[in-house]
Amino acid sequence: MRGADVMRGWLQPHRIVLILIGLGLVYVCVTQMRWDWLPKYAPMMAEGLWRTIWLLILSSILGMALAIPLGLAQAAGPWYLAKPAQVFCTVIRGTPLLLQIWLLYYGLGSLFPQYPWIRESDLWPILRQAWPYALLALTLSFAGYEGEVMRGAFRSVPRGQLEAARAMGMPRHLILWRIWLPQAVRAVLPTLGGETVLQMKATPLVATITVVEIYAVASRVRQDTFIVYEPLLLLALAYLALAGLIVLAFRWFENRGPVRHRPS
Amino acid sequence: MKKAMTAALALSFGLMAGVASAETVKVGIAAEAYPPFASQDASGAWVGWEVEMIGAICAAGGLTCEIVPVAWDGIIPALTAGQIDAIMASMSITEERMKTIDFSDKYYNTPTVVVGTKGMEMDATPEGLTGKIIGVQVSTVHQAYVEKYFAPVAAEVKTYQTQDEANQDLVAGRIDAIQADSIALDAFLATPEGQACCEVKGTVADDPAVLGLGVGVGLRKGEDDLKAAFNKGIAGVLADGTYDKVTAGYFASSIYGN
Amino acid sequence: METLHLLAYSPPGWGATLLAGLWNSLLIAVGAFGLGLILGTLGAWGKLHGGPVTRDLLAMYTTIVRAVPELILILILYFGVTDLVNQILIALGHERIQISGVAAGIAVLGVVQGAYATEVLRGALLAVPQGQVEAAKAMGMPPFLMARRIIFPSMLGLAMPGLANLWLIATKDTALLAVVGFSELTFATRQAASTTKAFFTFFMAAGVIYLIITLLSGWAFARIERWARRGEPRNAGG
Amino acid sequence: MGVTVPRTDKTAAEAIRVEGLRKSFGPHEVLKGVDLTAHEGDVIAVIGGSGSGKSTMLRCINFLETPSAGRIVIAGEEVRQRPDGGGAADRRQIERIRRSLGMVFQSFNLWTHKTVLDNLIEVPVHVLGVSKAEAVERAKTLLARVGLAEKADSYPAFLSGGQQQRAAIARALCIEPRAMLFDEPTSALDPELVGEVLAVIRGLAAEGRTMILVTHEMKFAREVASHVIFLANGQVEEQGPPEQVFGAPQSPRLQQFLRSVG
Repeated sequence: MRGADVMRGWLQPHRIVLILIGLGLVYVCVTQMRWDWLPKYAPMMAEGLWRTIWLLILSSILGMALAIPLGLAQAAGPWYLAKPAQVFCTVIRGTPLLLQIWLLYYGLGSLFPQYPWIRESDLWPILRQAWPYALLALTLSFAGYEGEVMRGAFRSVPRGQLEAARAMGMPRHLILWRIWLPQAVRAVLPTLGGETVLQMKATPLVATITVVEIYAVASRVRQDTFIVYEPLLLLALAYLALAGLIVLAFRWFENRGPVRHRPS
Repeated sequence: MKKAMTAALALSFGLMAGVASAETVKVGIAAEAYPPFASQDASGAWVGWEVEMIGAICAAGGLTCEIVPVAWDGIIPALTAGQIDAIMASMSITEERMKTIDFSDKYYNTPTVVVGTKGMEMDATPEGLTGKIIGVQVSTVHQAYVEKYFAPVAAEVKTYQTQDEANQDLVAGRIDAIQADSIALDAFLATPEGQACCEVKGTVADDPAVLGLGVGVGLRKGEDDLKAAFNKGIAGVLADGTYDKVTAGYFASSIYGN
Repeated sequence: METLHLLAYSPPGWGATLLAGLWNSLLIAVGAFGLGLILGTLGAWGKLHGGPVTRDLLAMYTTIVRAVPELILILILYFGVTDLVNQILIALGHERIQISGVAAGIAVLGVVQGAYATEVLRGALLAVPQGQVEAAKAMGMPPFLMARRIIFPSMLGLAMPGLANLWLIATKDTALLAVVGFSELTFATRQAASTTKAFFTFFMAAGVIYLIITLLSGWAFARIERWARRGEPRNAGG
Repeated sequence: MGVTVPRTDKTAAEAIRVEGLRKSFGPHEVLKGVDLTAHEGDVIAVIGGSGSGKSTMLRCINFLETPSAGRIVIAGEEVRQRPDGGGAADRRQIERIRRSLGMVFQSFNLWTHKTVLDNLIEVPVHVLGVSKAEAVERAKTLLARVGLAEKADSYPAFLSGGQQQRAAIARALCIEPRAMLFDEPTSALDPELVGEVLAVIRGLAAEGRTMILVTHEMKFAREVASHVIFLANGQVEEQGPPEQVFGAPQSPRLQQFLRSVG
């Protein structure tokens, strides 16, 4: 569907009614609810949104970088690599992220007093902040889920293609780099957008360890002003927009890749 | 399938309709531990000065009370939404909160102190806390106070869901100082961790507009009968000596304040 | 570790408290999963056979719920729905009702589960070979009987991996209720950890409990799937 | 359009009558007015190239496809249709009529989650209200007849294509239909498995069962049919007794078709 077709699809009578109802609801929300707090907190919200975005991007990229060796180890590695990778993925996927975050932040934190040298090390200015733990927890979580996905992707590449490369005398690392990995990555690309949306949905949990991202700012508004629904609604809208952007970005990215001819 | 749906609906309504009899007052306390006022022991039972005081005040006010733990972060919305009928969670009576909810008379009032890492140069003034990282529990009078007086000069103000978490980060060394109620911090300083790491740096200058007029029972606006009953209960426990008896079990001197 | 005795069943050990939290978690997970299945069945049916308005509304439901973090939905529904129910009751001249934490948790997570279940079941319904349905139709089976005896059993095997995943999400999402102060396993763990300062011991213990649930349910779902697919030749698993 | 075939017993009651059947998929009209009458005991073979509409015609008889226009009369009872052409008007009527027609599909369509025996007793027990013992006994007799007695407890996927199709025929027989509809029953089979299925159908024809058989097996059609209909372009191009249709085809289309299938 393109252009006029899209418009016609959208402008069926019931859609128009639904859109009008939606606009009515928006109007009621804007006029009947309290938004007077917005100017005061808008800069904080923008800052929080930015923190959410970079946490999401950085943890997704780092997590994916970790997921590739995790998937490869499980798909083709010797048992002493495959087994730990499998255990890692199982543990990450089998426990709540909230618990992992708290374990990293408060669990590790409770060790600091016992080992005073930690506080004297050069890393202390970073270790004393909250965001490294948030980033670490989100990265490990993404790596755990995507490691499992990559395992399937590596296995899905037809054996024959790898045999063809071997038969032509390609060295192992070259086969991995030029044949296996590109195909595995291409196989996961269509699902990666959805996985990134899931990762985005996990980011507000880091607010529980004092990282001030957008969810924390909205909570702050609620706590300061006792206005409950307005900040939450705005927050939901922000995440919806972010999810939409992620999906669009991946679609654009996918369309730019080589054209694939899939059966049926 | 139809049968299964009916059963599920009946079940969910059954659960929801744990309709409390009209006389039972749901007293909300913060679900997060706030020793020595309210915390859970190993068996999951709620203990502490405030928990005992809830029982005493309700008895003296002729109320049947039930304790309901609610996240501190959402305790006022929980009250206005009707999930609870009263808040007794060391909540200070402030102008800001009075806009949304009502309060009974105060039932305790204690000074506010700053506790910091041992050996670190500081006091409880803006000058003394310049360049420091300060931790404070979220949506408390202490947060409001720190934001007003210390935030402009501090390196950073971090907010925590619970006082315990702020204490924990002070022990871990991630923050330099915390500001809170003196009683709560005394209890923390009495623990081995607190003793090892930290000390009282001073009492902050009072600002009743921010720090409030003591701790009262939070109530929905317009529920004057309930308010009267709580006031009667508070007056009752003060008059008949119950208040002092309970307090003696926890503290060296009265915490009613002036 | 010298703090292991804190895990003992009776005080000073916190074992009983943790198990009570676990019980709450499981109760909510089971309830939410069940509610999600009901909503998902209705949703999938509506998406496939409903009118244009139903389909649009369902599309909005699944899109919004799957794009907004569960934590925010929990807060909105936890405060909002309770408030709404009570306002309606008061407007109708009834008393306020108390919505228990368990009921609210089930309702909230069930709505989230319902959105995902809608997609899982819709996909499975679409994947049921048309011939299976036609054969039943050609023999004059009434629709409801056909749904129960032919369509549902043949979609079960197809839906199983998705449903297993949903169940695991349900068990782990119960941890989010800790943020609204509901005493499930993660919250009980934090309570115990902050009181005793044995953070590592308790978080590790909770992790192990969650892991056991995951592994056990993985095993159970694999068995159910094998049973549901008993009619299919064993093609290499995976 | 009278059917005048020596082997057809015109005095027998009408089993199936199709009148002016039309069917469109979107702008594409697949059937452009087809008439067909089957009397009790008739074996009507429907032949034609792919896309000629023969399967669609068969599926319209029991309303697996909704006709765009035309009447369907089964044993003297007309299927009531919705005035807007949206299908059968009375769900109970069409369900009852479907139960009098045993349909055999090209791709067998056995229910994969049930054993062969359970496939056979499903409708008798759960729709017709036959006692389970009685249904099992009857199913076993039918399975023995199609040579699958020992496969009763197997799941369909573990059977060969020929065995699956024989089981599917037995399943259709289980509801004791007045007539059988075969939709290319052998075209999904490997060549060496075709014979066993045709043998079963041949046996049914010999019993004097009423059947409509859409098929590609010309030799078989010539052998068992009492009447042959050649469909082309959604219309009946030529029809008559098998000797006439195969032996002396009149229309150039039929001549070309018979040459091509050789």
